[in-house]
Amino acid sequence: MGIISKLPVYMENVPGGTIVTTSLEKVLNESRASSLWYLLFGTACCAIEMMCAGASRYDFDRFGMFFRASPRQADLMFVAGTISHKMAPRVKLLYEQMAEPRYVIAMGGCACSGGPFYYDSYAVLKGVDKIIPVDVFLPGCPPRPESLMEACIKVQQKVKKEKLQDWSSDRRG
Amino acid sequence: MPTAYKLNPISGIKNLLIGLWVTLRHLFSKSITLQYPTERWEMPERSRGVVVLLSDKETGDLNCTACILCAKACPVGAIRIERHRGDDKRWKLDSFSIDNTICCYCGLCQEACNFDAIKLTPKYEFSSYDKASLIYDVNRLQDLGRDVDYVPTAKKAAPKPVAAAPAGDAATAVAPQAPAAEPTPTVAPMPEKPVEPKGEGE
Amino acid sequence: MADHDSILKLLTERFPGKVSALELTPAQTAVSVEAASIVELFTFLVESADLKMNYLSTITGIDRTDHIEIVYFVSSLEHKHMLTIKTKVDRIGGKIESIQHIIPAANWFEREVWELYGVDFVNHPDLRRFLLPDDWDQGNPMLRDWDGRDFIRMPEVQ
Amino acid sequence: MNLDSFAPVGIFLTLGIVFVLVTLAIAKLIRPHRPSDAKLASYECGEQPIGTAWIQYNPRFYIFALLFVIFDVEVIFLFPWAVAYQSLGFFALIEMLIFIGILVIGLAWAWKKGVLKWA
Amino acid sequence: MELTPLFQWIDTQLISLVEWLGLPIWFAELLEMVLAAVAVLLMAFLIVLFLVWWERKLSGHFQQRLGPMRTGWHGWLQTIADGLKLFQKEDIIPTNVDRKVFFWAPVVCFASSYAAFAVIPWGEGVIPTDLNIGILYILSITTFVVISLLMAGWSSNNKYALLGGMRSAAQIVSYEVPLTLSVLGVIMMTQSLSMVAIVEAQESVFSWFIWRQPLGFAIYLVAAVAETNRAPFDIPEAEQELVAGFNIEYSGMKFAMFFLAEFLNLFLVSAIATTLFLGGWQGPFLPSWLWFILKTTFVIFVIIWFKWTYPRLRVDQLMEFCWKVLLPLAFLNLIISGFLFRG
Amino acid sequence: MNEATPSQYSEEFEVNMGPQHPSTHGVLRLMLRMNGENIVRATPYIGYLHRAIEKICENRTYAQCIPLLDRFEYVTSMASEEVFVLATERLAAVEVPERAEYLRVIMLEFNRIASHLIFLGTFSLDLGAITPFLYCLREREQIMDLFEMTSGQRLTYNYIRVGGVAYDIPEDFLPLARKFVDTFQHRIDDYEAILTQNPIFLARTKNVGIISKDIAVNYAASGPVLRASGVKWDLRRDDPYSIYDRFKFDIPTGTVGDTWDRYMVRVQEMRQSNEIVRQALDQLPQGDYKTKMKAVFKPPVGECYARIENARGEMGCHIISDGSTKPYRVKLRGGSFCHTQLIPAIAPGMMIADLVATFASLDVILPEVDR
Repeated sequence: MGIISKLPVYMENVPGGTIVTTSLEKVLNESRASSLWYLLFGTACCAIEMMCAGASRYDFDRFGMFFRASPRQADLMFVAGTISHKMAPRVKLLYEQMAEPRYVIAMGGCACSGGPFYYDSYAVLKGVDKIIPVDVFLPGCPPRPESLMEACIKVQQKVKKEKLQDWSSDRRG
Repeated sequence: MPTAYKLNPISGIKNLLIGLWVTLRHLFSKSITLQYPTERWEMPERSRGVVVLLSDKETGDLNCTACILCAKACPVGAIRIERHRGDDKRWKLDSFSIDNTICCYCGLCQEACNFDAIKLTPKYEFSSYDKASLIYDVNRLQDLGRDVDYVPTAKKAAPKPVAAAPAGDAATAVAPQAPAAEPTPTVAPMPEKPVEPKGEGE
Repeated sequence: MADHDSILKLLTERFPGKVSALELTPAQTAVSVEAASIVELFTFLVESADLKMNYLSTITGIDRTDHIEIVYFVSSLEHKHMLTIKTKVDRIGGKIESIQHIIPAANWFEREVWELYGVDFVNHPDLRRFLLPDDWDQGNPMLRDWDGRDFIRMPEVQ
Repeated sequence: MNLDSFAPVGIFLTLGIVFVLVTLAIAKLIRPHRPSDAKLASYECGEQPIGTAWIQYNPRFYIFALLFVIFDVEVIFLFPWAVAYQSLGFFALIEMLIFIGILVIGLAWAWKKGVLKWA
Repeated sequence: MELTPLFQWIDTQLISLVEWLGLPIWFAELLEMVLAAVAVLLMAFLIVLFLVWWERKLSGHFQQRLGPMRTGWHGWLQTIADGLKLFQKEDIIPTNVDRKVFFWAPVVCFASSYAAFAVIPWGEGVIPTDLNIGILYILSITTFVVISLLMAGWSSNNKYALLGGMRSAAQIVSYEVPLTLSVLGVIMMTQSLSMVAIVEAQESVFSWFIWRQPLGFAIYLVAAVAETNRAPFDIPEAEQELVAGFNIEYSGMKFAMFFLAEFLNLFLVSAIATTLFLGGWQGPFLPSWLWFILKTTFVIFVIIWFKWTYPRLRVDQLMEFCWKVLLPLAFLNLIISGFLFRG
Repeated sequence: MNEATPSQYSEEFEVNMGPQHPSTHGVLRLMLRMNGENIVRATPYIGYLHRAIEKICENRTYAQCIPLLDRFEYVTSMASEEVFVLATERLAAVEVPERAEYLRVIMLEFNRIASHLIFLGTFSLDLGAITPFLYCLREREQIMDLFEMTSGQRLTYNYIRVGGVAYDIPEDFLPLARKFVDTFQHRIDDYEAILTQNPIFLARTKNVGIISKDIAVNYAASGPVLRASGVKWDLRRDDPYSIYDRFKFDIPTGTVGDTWDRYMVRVQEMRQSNEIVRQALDQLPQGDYKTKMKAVFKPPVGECYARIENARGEMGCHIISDGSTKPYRVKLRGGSFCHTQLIPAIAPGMMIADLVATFASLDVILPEVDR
């Protein structure tokens, strides 16, 4: 873990130190929030809406979001669509292979809780939060591109609130 | 291995240039992007987003008569209703909840409802940091429905006894249709407030 | 182009006792066949110049609680007619000859029926797990009385 | 001109390397480091990879490398010729034509032999 | 607005500083070189910051989108945010990789592209060092990029990375040949390998070598696009085939280095195109360095334009195009130039 | 699994393509055995999106099935509604009003265009041309607008119902649809200008991934894939349903069955669909948009297999009714299922880039495979 999480403790005693740390924190948070590269990964209906959100009319690029195909370079994972029991270990592995800090949006009812396939289906995982930590839940079947953008803004707001001190604590169990 | 395709260099270069011309033309045409948090579409009337419970315009009470037609019509089991018989032999609502993560926004509940009680609104911003908060209870649903405009339909009748209620078949219930207005999604810049969706809330 | 009656006539005459015409509602050209003669029947369907039925739309399993019904939908792109073929196998340990060497498209259809209904397709080259997870151990989920872990029935509305 | 003018090249190279190392070092102060087995496994579209990637690779690549060495070395020989070309006159052109001719014949031969096909 | 007086001023200041300190005079030269190198590094940074933003904006508008809008005015802070974010990203070194090679690949990649900037003539008198073999130096130093990509592809122990590395090696190595040949035509006319001399030989618009070497320019441009692994020749990192190609396992700052080097290379080949064929810094009214930047930006625009218009070639077609089309054409160009520009 | 892993000294190696891979359009996993860039064997693994829709449908009433069917083939939800509704209507002998039939055709054809636009976009994306993808989605958004104003949703419409359609079209639908139909043909010209004759595109698609007539028929390929192989087979003409016999349209076919043919067939189909919509808009009669149905819908005992021509080929639905309110068994058949099955048959010998192009040209949508 980078020693930067200890910086606020050291800087407390220095006059003006808190200003330095808070502004550093702000800059770092802002940069992370405005550059959320998402993993190119979708399973079902929501993936189509995700595509639309990236396309000309809604244009994710405005938020500084563009896709990376490799999870190593991605910051944000949209779990876009139904996750079956068969798919679940793969999703978990993909999530694990993302470089931290990483964020997850469960897009659509299926990713949140199994959605329309909650009852009477033997194959669908009932919520992706059972296998990976989820930052923002976005219901909708499928949610509109605007909803997805709203969820992204929520993630950005969450990122902006992160504290330097908390960086060392393992946020993700 | 199939043979490679033979290309004609002259037409090849010509078509490469045509391609460049098409993209160049688009470079100088106006972008069609909607800048979402600052601009929004005017949603079509029928658009099916967040489900709300409607209240009577005068009294402010819920229109819902706890007839559970909507719960029966729901294809995914997202609606949970608990009720009991009141003193006047009518059903009284104990709790009413919609699990937004299960709901598939098909609109069958709205079609099944005979009392203008449940409606899918064009609202679409409802993401949350917390999954539990996506199960909307009756108060939440009522609050969301307060500002929803609707045209009361004449179908309102005395509540039927539940036993006779048809097993939720939505195809039978011809949905009351509000007159379709504003079907063209035009860019409607929100002049006043919600430039950014509120961060807090749910 | 053969019509409804002539197809049925042709088939029942060619396979006496093994193939019988079926009356379905709504009307479809349909026959039922003994499970043992399915390969024979399909060979004839594909090779017969009058029928040329080599386009297999799908294979379905149906759990009729006392037996499994397997339904083949086969049609001819040339003559534009379609035939429904029904056959019965046992519900547990049911066996039927695979037709994938006659019509390759049957390969995956049969695999699916094998996986979801537990019908064994004899001579099928590749009966592996398919739609279900690799470590699936809960039987054949499309059987009507099937129940398993993590399977929640939709609660009846009271 | 003397070798002095090459000094900046050395400085550029050194600075380039130093710069990368310094940035990586600074990043090390800031970035989190939480390795786990799954994270450190090779990425292969969400599956566990089968076998190592250090395998013997199709030798096509080798042939292109060989061709490159032949052609690029020959082409480098053309540089001094090109610099001095205008003062050498017509004879240099003939010489060059012969030289290029040999190269082109080599290319044609490789072509005919099917070496230039990747597959 | 020429920069030469500024340099002279710095020069005199440095010399007086060194004299004041009582150090030998070569120390001033050394300091000057280091300063120049640092200045070019900063410049390179600015260039990448601009280029990434520009490419995203351009691609947006090619597609009737807007591109980055929300980080700074029209997203001008976007690249900085990206860079800062990459600083904070975890650096994953998978268990199976060859750690040393994995570590040094981005270093080699960046350092070699950056070292090529030593001979770029930014303007009249604005050149870190005017090597007498300038163009040859660039051609050779950029070849190190191949090695770095191979290093990255091989050390990752990932099949996609391996394929990407192999592809890029084969591609860059092949296109090196027509690229070099197309440069020869220019050298024949200038009789010098020095970048400054090449620019000085193209004084007026009509003496730009693009008019006398149109075929050479076309070959150079195509080969240069291939050298930089950009669409339609971007097979080493073809997203739809190899997920991310040779840098698939790289994250954080190491990935950023590849990213940086990619854009530096893009600038480099465009700058060389400007120098060799478009008259370098020559131009009326405006200061020379501005002309250089404008012309280079235009070349970059064309290359970006290609990228957002064309599909990508297949790897064997790419090689065949190089050896069967581009190389014979390059020879032809050389022979034609030989006949036309006899001394 | 009977495939041995390659030894250390072999030049062959195995690589997973998918489930998360940009060119598998979902969660297909292809296990590729490669020799350098060349594919020795490709084995598809499916089921990553198996959601048991058929099982769920057994526990839902007929009306409740329709929203679930939307998720069966979400790129052309209208078609998956139509095939289910068609089977049910045949089963229960339900009359459908004239206007409803026209509305269905308009929606189905619009949906076909939308689906082909997705195909065209992802196809060009897989070939490395990113810009046409965004142009295609731009036009698709306009269709989505039309759908949303009519049915209320962008993707999962729940619009086509037993006995008609759910709602009549809003007032503004007709002018907007006409405007779209008029402008769209010029848009197709644009896509074609970028792609059709582009030499790189030709080199990547011509004679690549050839599916011969025999293979296509034997593997039960359908729709554009079958037609590109030269079989003139279109259920709209050969097994007419709804009112397709009233419209004039061509059935574009290919000759070789290569990737370019499949692309071309779909592009021409978009033009044809556009014409069908134009005709339907012109002929649209007044009247009811749905029949009055009994309160509890119970089709008689029986079974019916209905098939329609979807954007991805034959989409079939086999419904068995036991006379109750819920279907006894619903079997869904999608074209993609068979097209995925084609891959092991045609992939050997291809290069990885060819496989990507060929797979994209099959236009496989995974939920249709996995259900």
